[in-house]
Amino acid sequence: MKKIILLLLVIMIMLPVFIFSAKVVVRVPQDPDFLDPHKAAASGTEEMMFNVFEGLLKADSNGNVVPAVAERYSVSPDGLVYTFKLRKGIKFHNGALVTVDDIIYSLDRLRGVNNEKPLSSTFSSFIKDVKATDKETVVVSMKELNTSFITNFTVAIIPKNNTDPNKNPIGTGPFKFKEYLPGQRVVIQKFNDYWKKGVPMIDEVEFRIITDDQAALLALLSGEIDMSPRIDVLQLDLLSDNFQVIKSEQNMVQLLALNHQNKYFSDVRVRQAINYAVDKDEIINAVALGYGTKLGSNMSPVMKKYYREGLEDYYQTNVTKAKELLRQAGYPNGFRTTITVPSNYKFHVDTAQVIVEQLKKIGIIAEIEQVEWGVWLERVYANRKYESTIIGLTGKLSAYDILKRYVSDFSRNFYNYSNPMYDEIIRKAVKETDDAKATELYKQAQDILTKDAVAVYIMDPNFINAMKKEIGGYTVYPLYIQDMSVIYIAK
Amino acid sequence: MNEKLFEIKDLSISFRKKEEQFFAVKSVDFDIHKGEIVGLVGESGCGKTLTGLSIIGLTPSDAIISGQINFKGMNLLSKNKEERRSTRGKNISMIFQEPMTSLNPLMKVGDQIRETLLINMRMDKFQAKQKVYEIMKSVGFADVYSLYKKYPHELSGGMRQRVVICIAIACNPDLIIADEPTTALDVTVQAQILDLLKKINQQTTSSILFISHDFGVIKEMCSQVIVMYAGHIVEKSCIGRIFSNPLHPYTQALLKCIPAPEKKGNPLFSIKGKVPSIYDNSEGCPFFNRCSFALEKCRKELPKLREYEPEHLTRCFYTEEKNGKTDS
Amino acid sequence: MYFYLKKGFSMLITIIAVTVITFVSFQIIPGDPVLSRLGVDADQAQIDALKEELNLNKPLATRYFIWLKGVFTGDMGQSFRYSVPVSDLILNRISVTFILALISLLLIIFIGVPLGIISARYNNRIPGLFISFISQIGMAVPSFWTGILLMFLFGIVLKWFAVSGYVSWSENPLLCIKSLTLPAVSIAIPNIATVIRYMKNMVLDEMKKEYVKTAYSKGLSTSQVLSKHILKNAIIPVITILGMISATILGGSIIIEQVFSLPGIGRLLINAITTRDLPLVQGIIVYISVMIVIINFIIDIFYTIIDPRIRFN
Amino acid sequence: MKKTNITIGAVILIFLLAMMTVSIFYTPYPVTQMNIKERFSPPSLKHFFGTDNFGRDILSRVMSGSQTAFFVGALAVFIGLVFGVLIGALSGYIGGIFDEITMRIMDAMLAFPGILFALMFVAIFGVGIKNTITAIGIMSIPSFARVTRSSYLQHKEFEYVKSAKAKGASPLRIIFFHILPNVTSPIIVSSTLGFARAVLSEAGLSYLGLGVQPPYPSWGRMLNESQVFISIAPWYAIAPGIFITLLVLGFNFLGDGLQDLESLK
Repeated sequence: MKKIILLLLVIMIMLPVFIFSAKVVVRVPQDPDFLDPHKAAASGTEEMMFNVFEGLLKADSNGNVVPAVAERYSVSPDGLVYTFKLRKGIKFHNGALVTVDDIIYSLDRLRGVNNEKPLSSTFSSFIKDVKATDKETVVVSMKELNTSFITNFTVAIIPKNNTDPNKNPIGTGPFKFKEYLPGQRVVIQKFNDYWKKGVPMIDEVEFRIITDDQAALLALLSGEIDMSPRIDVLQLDLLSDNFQVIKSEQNMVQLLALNHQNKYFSDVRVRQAINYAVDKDEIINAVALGYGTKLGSNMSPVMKKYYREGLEDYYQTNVTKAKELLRQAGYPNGFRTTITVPSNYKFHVDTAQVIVEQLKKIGIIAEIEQVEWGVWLERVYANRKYESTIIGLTGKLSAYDILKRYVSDFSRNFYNYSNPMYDEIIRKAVKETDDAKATELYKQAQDILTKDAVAVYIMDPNFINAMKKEIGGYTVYPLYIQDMSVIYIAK
Repeated sequence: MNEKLFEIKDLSISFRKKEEQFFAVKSVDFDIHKGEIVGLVGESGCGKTLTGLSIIGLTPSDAIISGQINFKGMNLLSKNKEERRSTRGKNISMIFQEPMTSLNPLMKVGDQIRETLLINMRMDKFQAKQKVYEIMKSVGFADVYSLYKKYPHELSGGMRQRVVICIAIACNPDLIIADEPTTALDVTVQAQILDLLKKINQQTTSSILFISHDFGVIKEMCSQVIVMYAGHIVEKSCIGRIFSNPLHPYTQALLKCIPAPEKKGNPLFSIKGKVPSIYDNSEGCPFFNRCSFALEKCRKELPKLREYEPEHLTRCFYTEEKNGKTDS
Repeated sequence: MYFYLKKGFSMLITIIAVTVITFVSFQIIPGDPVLSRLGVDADQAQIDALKEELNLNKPLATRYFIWLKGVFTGDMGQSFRYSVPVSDLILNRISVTFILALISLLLIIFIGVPLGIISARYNNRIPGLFISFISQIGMAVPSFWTGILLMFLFGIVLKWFAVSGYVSWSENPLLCIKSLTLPAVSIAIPNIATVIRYMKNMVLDEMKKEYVKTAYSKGLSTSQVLSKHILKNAIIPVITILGMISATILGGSIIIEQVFSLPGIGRLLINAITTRDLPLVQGIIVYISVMIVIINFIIDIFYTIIDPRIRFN
Repeated sequence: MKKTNITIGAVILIFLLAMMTVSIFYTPYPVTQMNIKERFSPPSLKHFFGTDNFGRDILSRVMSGSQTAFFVGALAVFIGLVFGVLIGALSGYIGGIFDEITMRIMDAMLAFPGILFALMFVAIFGVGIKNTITAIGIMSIPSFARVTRSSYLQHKEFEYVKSAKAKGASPLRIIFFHILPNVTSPIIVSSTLGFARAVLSEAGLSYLGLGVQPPYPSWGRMLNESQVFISIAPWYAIAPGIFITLLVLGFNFLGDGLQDLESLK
């Protein structure tokens, strides 16, 4: 008799393990900066929390914005008033229904009302006011026209009564927050009352924080993790066949940025000479093993609508022409310069090593200076104290957000590029309500960047995601995010 | 004389240095009888300690030992390591000169005594402990129970030597080799230790090989005396005769060195020169260059050990001539 | 007792000195903690909000004293990078480094000491020479290289051990030890070599001592003399170098955690330095120094247990 | 036994020194020359130690890596030696409060894991060969200071010092002209062992990516880079490891040999 009871007990204990709880473990390279969506800025955080928070609108895999918390929306002819209809029956993770007050609270929190500090300067400078006309409609009026502002409505809507949005984040997304162990993992669970039915198809997602690429590979090989996005391309041939690899452009622009205030790089001929000297195909083969799309300007082909074709071969590699240009610019036997590179991005460090070899051919002796990420952000990105650098700019939904970086008065124009003509085109584009005209203006902007050789636009390094064979449904976004709601585990 | 316990025959101990052999002890013979206290005397470096160590089998590993050490008829030198080890502690034990360092500083003194019993006797820990208390009382310790738990550094030199003695007599061995047991102690304690040793010898049947450089101590303790010089036995005799009629010049010189009340006031006699080192292999009598009666003969030849009186032998040409024993 | 106070006090001064130096130096070095947290797309408003939150705008001196006051009340302030109390971060990571250090310390003692004795006993004979030769190599091999080779051999080729990842003690103690064996071995090897050499020399010294003769005269065999008498006396000087070794173990574990990507204090510190997370760096320094003081304290206690002479003076 | 240590040590070091000097003028392939087609080719006659992930010849990189190892080791030991001996001599000779304070600092530095100190130093003053050398140099000061102090304490009591004092020599003269020449042997021994430690620390720092930066080749960094490809190119990880061990072994043997000699004197 006793034995039977014992047996029963054992089975009871073992049971939960057998109920198949579909769980996927995804590797992420670093910790989230904030769980509070309005304070978070790091792309690494958006990559995870895209599954937890939703804005009035939401990005889809083609880079457009689609309704989410809002069921539908309309824009006034003069583009100054946005009206959003609240989706009926949509709930927060804590079960409470989403109300218009929550929407107003979220948007006001960002633009900073009644002398509270704003959390987003774009919101505070563009939005005049936000009010609810009735229980289901919210109207947002703008101070001035900005055709690309619509993409900002993807910002998260959070409940008004949440005392600590950073400690326990609550949103309306397909997954709800479960736990965060600093330096180790972020775990999110399926939200059963998600407004879009049939989604998500898995019960739990663990974002395991593994900073070291090599450790991530080993964890993948040993089966401890199921998916490793942005795997180091050189590790691909280490994967056996029970893994699948998904490759595609990721709307990232890797470029060799030249500081236009530097005495050499202020001369367009020097910049063009460098463009002729840098052999982008060799870099793509050496560093990305061919998994990269050559670029000509600061736009990736993923942005189909805005991408200007044919610019990638504007500067066919030509050493003699490059030397000729250098001679004209007054540096017949080249000069010395440094390439400052963030040490934690091996991809950019390797690219720098290849470029150093290529520049040697035209007499330019470039020295690599590796600096920590924090130092790069401060010295190069914020204070612009550098000669040349290599960085990858993550993709954005709107062409304006991508191209506004070169406008002379833009706070983060670390190239120190100022071209009134360029500024004029961008300003007109953002005011242009006719979509076709706006697209044409953005294309002209790309032409200027290429002809003026503002920088050396190398490639859109392919986004490579290695995962176990049985994981299905993965969709690539032109954004730095992992949409886990479409993932399922095939048996 | 009761039964002969030890018979040392032609014992030689040598060391090899760069293919040459150097003798520290040269063909030594003597006997130790049951219950007897034999004195082995000579200046330091004459091989007396080495002789003692060879009996108990603790000579340094590179020493080459020849000759016989017969203990109850069995030659210890022919025994293997294991058998030799079984005699140590049970049949032969040793007391060393330096009480300060001859006890393990990290072990209670009681335990160090008990260890001998546990190794050699079939006793469990408790029985052994009681025996240790007994032994400690027998050597004159008062509060043995608290003393048992004390560590060596908590005791005085004299008390530590008493502990070493307890260790030596624990299995009441046939022979206790005492290598200058009192040299490191001050005079008052010295006397107590000597009385203790005498008491032990009388109460138990253990005989003692008493090694010392001090004739005064030897006089008090021993019944037989052997004088060694540079590895040789130069004179052997019972206690009485050696003091009344010392034959060998070296023995005479040693006796003069003993400070005595009547010699008060005049300078102490000391022998000129120093003991020859083990590495000088010159033939002839080793005492030659320090001997005031040295003859030409002494330079080349080594005199033989001859008996001049019952149980009184010496090795000296001058004595031979003086007593007309000049057979070839 | 006075002896410990003096030692503890001097360690305290050094800790404070080190933290002052770090505090000041963190001001002058390049790299801004706020930027390194928020990244490239940070909005100026968010930067200002975070600066405010981390009260970076207060003058240097006040920030240091707030921190120092915090240390004594156990609140080490919030990490710039994780906005989580520094002590929580450290406490859940310190178990890895501590267990790792403990295992390697045990390995060092239980392999180093016996081998040291054996190499002393068979000095200048085959086993002795062999052990000293191996220990000579052991000292020369960089610990992270051993780590890589062990990981390759046992992890990838033979698949006996998990290649990376750490199972916490609370989840499953056995698996935890298993996941730390290879790292612990790679840290231990150079230190085992040192212990062997020290132990050998100490045993040889003790063998010349008088009390060994007394022991032999009692009829003890060589192995009995070694284990009952010489071991305890020879181990005392070895214990003192264990104090020094524990510092190298902590140092070694910083690199080994990188090789095996273990979530220990070492990696936390490296990340903290690269992201200019000042409170976290300070916190870790204090914890490591406290750990060292504790280890030295334990060693002193060990000392008094083994050597009664010290107990009395 | 005494002589063998020195000979083994000397032989290894001479071999490595020779390799190092050769590598200054000639390496089988230019150190930075990439050749993607020959990526990860195993050791062969063409590439004695095989090639790395950029197809660069590992033997040439290891050979030029020896320059960094020797260079960093020598300078670091030099810094440690100069300051260590100075501090050790002064505190040994003067004693008193000065001695008490410096020794407290030295003990604290010794108790603190060396790598941790170097890490902090490099983080504060930036990575690169200059700072790596200074960091490791400072780390080796305590061991020199200790050795010098103990020999000064000993020699202070000797006759020749008393007679020098009698001649009215100033303390500085005594320290440097009288005592120093007599205490060189323990210092030499600790500098050989110091060199070994310096090489190991440089390799450690470079492994963490904080030591010597490209274009200077470094064995530690090669090890770090090789670890990723260990399953497809294990030889990449083996070559630099062997050379670090060899160099450290050479110095350890030399150090032990000198120590035996010195204890004989």
